[in-house]
Amino acid sequence: MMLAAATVGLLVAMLIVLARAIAGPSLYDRVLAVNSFGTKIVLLLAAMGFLSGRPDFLDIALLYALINFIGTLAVLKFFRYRHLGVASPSDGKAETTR
Amino acid sequence: MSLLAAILAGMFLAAGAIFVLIGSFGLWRLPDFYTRLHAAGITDTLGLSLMLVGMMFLGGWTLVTVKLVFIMLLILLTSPTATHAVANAAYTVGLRPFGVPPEDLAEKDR
Amino acid sequence: MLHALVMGTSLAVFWLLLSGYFTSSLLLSLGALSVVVTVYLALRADKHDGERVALRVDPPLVRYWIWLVIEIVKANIDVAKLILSPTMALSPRMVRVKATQPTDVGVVIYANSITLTPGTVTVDIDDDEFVVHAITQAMADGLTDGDMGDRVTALGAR
Amino acid sequence: MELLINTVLLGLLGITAIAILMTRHLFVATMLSGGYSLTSAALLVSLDAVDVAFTEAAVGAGVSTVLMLGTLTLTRRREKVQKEFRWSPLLVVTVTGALLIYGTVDMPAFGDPNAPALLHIVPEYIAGTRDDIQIPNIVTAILASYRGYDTLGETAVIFTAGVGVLLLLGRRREEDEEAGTRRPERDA
Repeated sequence: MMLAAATVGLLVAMLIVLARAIAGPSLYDRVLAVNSFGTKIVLLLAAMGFLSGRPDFLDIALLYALINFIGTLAVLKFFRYRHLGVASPSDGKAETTR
Repeated sequence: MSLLAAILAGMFLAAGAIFVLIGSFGLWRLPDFYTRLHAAGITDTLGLSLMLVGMMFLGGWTLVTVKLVFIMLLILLTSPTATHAVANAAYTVGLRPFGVPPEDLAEKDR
Repeated sequence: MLHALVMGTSLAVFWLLLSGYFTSSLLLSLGALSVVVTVYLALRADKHDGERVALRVDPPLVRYWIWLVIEIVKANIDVAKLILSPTMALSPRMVRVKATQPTDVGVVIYANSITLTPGTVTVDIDDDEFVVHAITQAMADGLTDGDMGDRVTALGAR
Repeated sequence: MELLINTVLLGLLGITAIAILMTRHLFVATMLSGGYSLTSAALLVSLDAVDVAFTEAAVGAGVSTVLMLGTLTLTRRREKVQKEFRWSPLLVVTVTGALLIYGTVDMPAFGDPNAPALLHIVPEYIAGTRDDIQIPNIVTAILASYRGYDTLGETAVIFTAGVGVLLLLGRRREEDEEAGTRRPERDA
């Protein structure tokens, strides 16, 4: 019962965060929102596993937690160095805030 | 599942969901990127941990609980790194924080 | 050699816990193969960069974790109150905090602890100084009095 | 409950897709499509297609975000604004869409146990997996053993595509090094 209520809460939270991801205004707000969205998806997957009575689905939640982290780091590496290869410090300031 | 475990699970889940909601609400309400970082932190630490602990009570002493512990440790270890990376990227390009007194900022950002 | 053994054992335990297959001989042998390959790759990587980060769990670290969890809960409630209050009395600050930890691991633990606590986020690191964004004046003051830093230093992280 | 989750997730997908269409900023589109992959994988889990969800999470949210970022380093950050409206692409898309929808009319209903695909060989697979292959997961057994050559071919195609992408992206980097420092773009 409480699990269902918590799931509804998660879904509402996801809507709010998605609104922030779309509204921006800066790129960093969007990265933060998508990262936070990912955390909520992990929780939602775990909750869905319990709701359907098959908690084995947690494997996917675990995979998500990993992917979400790696994805965020890749995005930020791209921000700071402008490419995904070897970092060159001179490129760090090329990005403006929007 | 004993009644006590069910009640504990319900309490933890409810508290976690409330914190997740507050964090998301803060992400929407707070005025700028740097303050929103803190709201995202609420979701990532207390909201997430409380909900996962609640699910551990649902799972009982099984491999499910072990996996939940792994998920929790993984997120608690990686989320500060991700948060720092976003904050650092924004700071490096000189995104200006809202409401910070000017003497706090480095020369170039004033 | 000991390093490889410890790593192999913990990987095997990890595999068993995640998969939950304890009986099928085919799956167990495949799991063992993957453990061996992983250890081999990790040892090769060790030779390449020579950096090993050992996992250490001892009473001082556990005590620090418990203290940190309590701090995080307190900070969470403070920030949650701030978000829900109708006026949102923010007084954001950027403060500089000295990291007194002698080792890299200590500095990382300190910086991550600051970030993990809502209300304070490590924004930049110059040598041994952190630039920290705090959401209120009180949070900034709580950080600059150096309690957390002293505790991390006292861990004596190698 | 399940209905509610599915509805909200579908709604999120719709909102994200429209937001991706509306934005002219390619980086924002990349970020949002990462979120889109995460959501659609959650939807696949709730449809019980766990293996597809696994792939969607790893490929959709992980690899393709990185690939799109890699592409963004080679191109501009903003979509070019099309000045005049052109009818021919709209016509092509509409006709193709209509044909696809027409095609689905003949398909069996969603989850129909009497669908032709489920009657012919699947019962044999389900009955045989435990003794023939001795792997607990039927999907894995079908993909890696019964249809092993199929999977090998698919993997070869994906590997080739990956190598191709790496060659394209890698060549650009060497050119950069020859050209020295790059001019910073300010169009973000």
